[in-house]
Amino acid sequence: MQPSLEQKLWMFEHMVLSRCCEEAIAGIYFEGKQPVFNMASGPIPGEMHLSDGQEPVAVGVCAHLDADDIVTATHRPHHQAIAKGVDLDKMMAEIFGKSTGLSGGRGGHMHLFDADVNFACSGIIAQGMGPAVGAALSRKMQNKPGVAVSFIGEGAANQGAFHEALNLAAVWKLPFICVIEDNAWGISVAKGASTAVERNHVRAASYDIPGHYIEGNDPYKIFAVAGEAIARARAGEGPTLIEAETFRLAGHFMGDAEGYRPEGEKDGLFARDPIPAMRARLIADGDATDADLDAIETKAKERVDAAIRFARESADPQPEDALTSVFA
Amino acid sequence: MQPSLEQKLWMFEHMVLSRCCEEAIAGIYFEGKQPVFNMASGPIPGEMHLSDGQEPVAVGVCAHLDADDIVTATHRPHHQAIAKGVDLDKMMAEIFGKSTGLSGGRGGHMHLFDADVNFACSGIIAQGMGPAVGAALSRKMQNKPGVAVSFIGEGAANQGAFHEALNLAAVWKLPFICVIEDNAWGISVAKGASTAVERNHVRAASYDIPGHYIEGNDPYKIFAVAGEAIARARAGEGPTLIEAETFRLAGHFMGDAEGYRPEGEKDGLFARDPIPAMRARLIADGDATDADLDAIETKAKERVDAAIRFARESADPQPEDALTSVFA
Amino acid sequence: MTQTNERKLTIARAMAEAVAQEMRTDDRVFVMGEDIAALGGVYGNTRGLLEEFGEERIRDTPISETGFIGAAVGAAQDGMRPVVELMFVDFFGVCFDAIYNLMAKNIYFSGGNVKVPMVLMTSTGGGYSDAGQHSQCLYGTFAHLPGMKVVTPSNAYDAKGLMTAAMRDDSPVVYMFHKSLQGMGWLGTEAGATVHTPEESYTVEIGKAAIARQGKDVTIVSLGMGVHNALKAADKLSESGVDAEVIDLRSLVPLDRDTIRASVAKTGRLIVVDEDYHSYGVSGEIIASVTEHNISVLKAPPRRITFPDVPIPFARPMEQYCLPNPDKIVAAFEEIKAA
Amino acid sequence: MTQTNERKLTIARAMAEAVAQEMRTDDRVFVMGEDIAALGGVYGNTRGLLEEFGEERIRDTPISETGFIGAAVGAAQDGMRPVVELMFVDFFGVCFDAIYNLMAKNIYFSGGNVKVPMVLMTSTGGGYSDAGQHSQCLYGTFAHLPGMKVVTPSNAYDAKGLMTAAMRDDSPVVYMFHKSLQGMGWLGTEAGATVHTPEESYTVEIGKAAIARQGKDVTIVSLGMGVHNALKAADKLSESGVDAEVIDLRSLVPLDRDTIRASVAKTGRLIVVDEDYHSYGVSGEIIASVTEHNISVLKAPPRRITFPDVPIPFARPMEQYCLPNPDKIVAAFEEIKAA
Ligand SMILES: Cc1ncc(C[n+]2csc(CCOP(=O)(O)OP(=O)(O)O)c2C)c(N)n1
Ligand SMILES: Cc1ncc(C[n+]2csc(CCOP(=O)(O)OP(=O)(O)O)c2C)c(N)n1
Ligand SMILES: [Mg+2]
Ligand SMILES: [Mg+2]
Repeated sequence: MQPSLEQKLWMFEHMVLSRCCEEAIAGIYFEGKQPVFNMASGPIPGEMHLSDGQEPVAVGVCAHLDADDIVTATHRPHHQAIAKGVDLDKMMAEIFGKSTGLSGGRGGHMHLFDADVNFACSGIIAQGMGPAVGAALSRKMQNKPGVAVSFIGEGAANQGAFHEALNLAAVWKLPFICVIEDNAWGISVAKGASTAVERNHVRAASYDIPGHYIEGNDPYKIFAVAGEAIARARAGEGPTLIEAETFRLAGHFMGDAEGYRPEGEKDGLFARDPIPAMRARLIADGDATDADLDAIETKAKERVDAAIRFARESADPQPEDALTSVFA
Repeated sequence: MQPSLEQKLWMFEHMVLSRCCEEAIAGIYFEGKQPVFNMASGPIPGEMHLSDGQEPVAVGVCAHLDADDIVTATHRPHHQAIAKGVDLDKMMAEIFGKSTGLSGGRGGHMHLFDADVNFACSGIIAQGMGPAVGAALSRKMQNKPGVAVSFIGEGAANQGAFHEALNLAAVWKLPFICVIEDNAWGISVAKGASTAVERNHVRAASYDIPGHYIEGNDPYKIFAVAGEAIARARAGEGPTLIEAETFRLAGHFMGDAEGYRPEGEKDGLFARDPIPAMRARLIADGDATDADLDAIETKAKERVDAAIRFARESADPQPEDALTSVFA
Repeated sequence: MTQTNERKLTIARAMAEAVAQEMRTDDRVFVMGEDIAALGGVYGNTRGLLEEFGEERIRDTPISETGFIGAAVGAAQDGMRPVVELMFVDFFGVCFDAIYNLMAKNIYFSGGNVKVPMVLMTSTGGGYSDAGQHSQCLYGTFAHLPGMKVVTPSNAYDAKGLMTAAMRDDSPVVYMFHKSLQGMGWLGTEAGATVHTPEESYTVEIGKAAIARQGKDVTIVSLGMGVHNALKAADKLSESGVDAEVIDLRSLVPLDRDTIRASVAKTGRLIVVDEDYHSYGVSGEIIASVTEHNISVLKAPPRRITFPDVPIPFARPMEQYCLPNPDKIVAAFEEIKAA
Repeated sequence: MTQTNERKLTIARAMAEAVAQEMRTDDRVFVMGEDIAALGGVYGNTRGLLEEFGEERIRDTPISETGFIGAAVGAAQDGMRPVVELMFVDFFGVCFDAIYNLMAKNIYFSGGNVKVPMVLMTSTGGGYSDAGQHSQCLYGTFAHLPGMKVVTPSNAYDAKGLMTAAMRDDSPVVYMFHKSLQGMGWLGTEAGATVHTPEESYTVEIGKAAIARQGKDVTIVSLGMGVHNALKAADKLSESGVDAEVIDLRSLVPLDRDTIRASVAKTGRLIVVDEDYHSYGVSGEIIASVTEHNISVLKAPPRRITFPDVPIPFARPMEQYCLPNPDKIVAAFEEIKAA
């Protein structure tokens, strides 16, 4: 399955949009955190897990989804949220902890919930999986269309929830897809030091479901494999496990010096940044001109600037709002 | 790997010993629970999970173990405890809740701990696995001999702990063996309704370790496969996953009417009772005479009677003893 | 007390009836858990449901509590109304993240944009020698953490009404039922739990305590099985002319502090009876809720009859020594009556 | 207070030093957890250990808390003395069975025939906008359940001594350290936590509270970060001539009720400061422990400054509104000083 031109441009646009967000956040994050870095300070306090480099997985999968489909994400959710169509203004406002945010500032960047596009997160490793399986069950029981995709990191594949959720989805033959973003690291722990298999897709055999590994952080390859899996799920043929090779261009969280990384590993990664790579490919394939892509990048920057402006200008929540929305 | 004559007789003896225990317990369990069955009454109160039919797995594996090796068991631990050499008097006294029991009556039948032979249990599904992996780690770190075996049921293979423990043991290449007793049922839930794969040994591929399935509830086959796996572990070659077909001749717990079982399934099972089968085989193979085996059975009955007597005659714990042994 | 067309149900049957009635009128309600289908639940509270509603809506699960409770959260967020069972509350340790970090917090994380209408029902309590991993109450553990309502019925009438209210609530409700009250013969049965239960569907408001017995000399606050111990103690006390008031909390979250405070203001004495562990739990909270409100109402120091801070022992003499019972309650009153 | 050859350490360094000193003299001690080796622990408390002791004894784990904490239990039963880290206490929900049903109960289940000498260290607390799954304290949750000792230091001296005592204990000890006290620049640092810490190895007895400040007008009981809020409140109160006594619990299990009761007997007033959730937790237990012992010592109703029963919000204005602080403590005293 190959992406149409429209789909290629959609993927590029959303990769760029996601990267623009991360770059804007990265800049603002350090406001108020210099000279001494204190996570509690600045317009964006708290932990910040950026997705730079991992955009191809999000867009390659979400290109096949619409608002009715379900996505659950992790502590590193921005690229997936953007690819799923989460409202960018409300998302940015949430990251800033503003009253106009997705949850009015209650959740923050690890807890992006947008009911309009069926997007949810958990900051606990692999704990997005159960809810995604349950949403898939809900659709099956209600005979409603929709697939549920749970994005996790490769480190999450060693968490019990991964095993339980996949077995449950397989036993009940649910429209569920688990997408592992293999960026080779779980904070400072290398995949090889934590995972008994070289590639997690082989674990699909434990659930008698298809498993795929996708090399190269390649949006087109991801699009193709995800498309097949999602079509299978929509056809009622059950779950699929996908592991996609990708990489983390940022630290685990902002402020991470990454002293644990082998010398020079990072330089090699920047050379393989998927966004310039896709840009070059679109041009080489004659799918777009420099001008087309410049326009997309400009539009993305403008869109992100507007979201940042919205977030900055939005009001803080009232302190007492902390006590509301505990129960429905 | 074939069992020696001595090993065959050892296996038969311990299968018989285990069965005698279960039969004695089954009889006594209903004392004080008739005409109305109340689990709280009688000399043996509480839940009672018997191992009738599953003896071949316990003896086939434990024939390769000595007191230094570690075994963790489940809510259904009697056959494994006996095969591992847990003190029968103290074990029976524990089941009766007497002061002379393994833990002075604190644990009961689901919590048999015998430090002398490195035997422990947990009544929580799959939660014996982590401790067994840790004991294996301890031996590796201390350069001490010893393998750790965790017995679980096939239903436990869908619990997160199963996945985490096997991955950890494989990553650290520990002398650990997980033995699944596949009796086809988790209380009232059939394996097929709970497990996405037909046979759990295939799940070994998720940890890049050997996996074996053993059909037929056959003590010799189990002995052979377990022997290889344990030799591998002792040689420092890492963990193995074994699933052995077996069956439950008793209900899940005593008092279980098993209304969920297909008509007549039980009759077929009794016809395949492994103890008469092994008896016939020993004779057919010329390994023993009726007289030899009668002697073993008589000795076993006597041993169990003595244990029962010891348990019955032992003193109850003092009520206030409930407050001791919380901390070391 | 007999009444016209009295209809006594066990708690187990009352729970199953409430679920069945709701399932008939609301397609979104379904039941998930271990052994809840063909077996009808180890404690009988789903008996008959498979026969009426079939495998699609009455689902036995693998032994994967993290998986299926997490799935219930996702199904609830997607418009279903799952009733999910954790067979013994003691097993919460294998799946508590799905309960306290997902089920209990996703409404808040979404700023109220998603609802999590689900019921987590789970069995509690000991007294039948099921030992340290199958006999706990853990009321305090669940009630301490925000985002989940916590109810525990002491009789069939409340059991049915609280279950119906829980299923109709758009927030997660933890429904804790005590094994000794289920009316399963094989667990022994506290007769007082099997009471008249109307056939038609009704609700009992979550968050309102009940005065199980009116009195003026001492307030005995309890929940679940403890209510029956309290009532028995009250009967004994009445023989010596002491008139005890017994409060059945019914709900731990929300906690009906007003009813407790009003009663203690009247009686001047407080005894809390809780089968959960002694420290850092329900008993401390009840005492603090009274004293922080008004220190002068108490004529005597408050007393608590609880399970000591030790794992639950198997052997009958040790377990019974640890459990609350009417005599301990009476003895506690004797200590404080002087004042 | 400066002293001769003062040696100020952060809690993070004090913890690492205690572990290193014990590892030099006891081969059975080793450290397991996520990111505790090359990274030195997200909160710095294992920094330098990998370099000195190597990968065999300083083990990074997969993200498998049930697996490796369960493994620590098995290793402890087999003669090792593991120090295992749960990175954030908030994650207990994925592995609590290994903690509360294995680690905490196996000594009891064995009648004392097995020992479980292990330390579970875990970070607590918020205040830096890490939201509802990375900011909790959960003191009450751990302290409620039997079989595990629970300690939480408020300064480096206690941090080192309690860690050494925990590693030498044959029973499991849960060691809860508050992120804002670690002395990691990036979390902001409570200066009061970084105190003189002797180089030589020493222990602080588990189960003994400390009087962090002597006073006669009100007893402020707290733990961890709350102790520093209490001390700041005491300074403010002293400006208006009020002399507050501050008790640093240091240990929740065992709980030093005698020290608390003696102090309240002296001051007649009690304020409990706890960053954990309000209901069914530490604050209720402290208040109940005082009032059940002697109702007459209190001149005024006890007060508690706690985290309200809501998930921890991300946005700074909301989170700060919920957290205990010195002004709230002072205001609480104003309410009760009249009496
Ligand atoms: C159950 C649990 N354990 C540990 C953590 C702390 N933690 C947050 S992110 C992370 C690494 C996750 O690695 P991976 O799954 O590969 O995702 P990545 O960060 O690489 O995107 C860890 C250990 C957590 N959030 N939840
Ligand atoms: C975590 C957990 N969930 C549920 C239970 C209740 N339970 C006890 S035994 C059992 C069935 C176990 O089946 P299996 O693992 O196949 O062992 P078997 O009983 O067949 O020997 C269940 C569900 C438990 N003890 N622990
Ligand atoms: Mg990763
Ligand atoms: Mg089974």
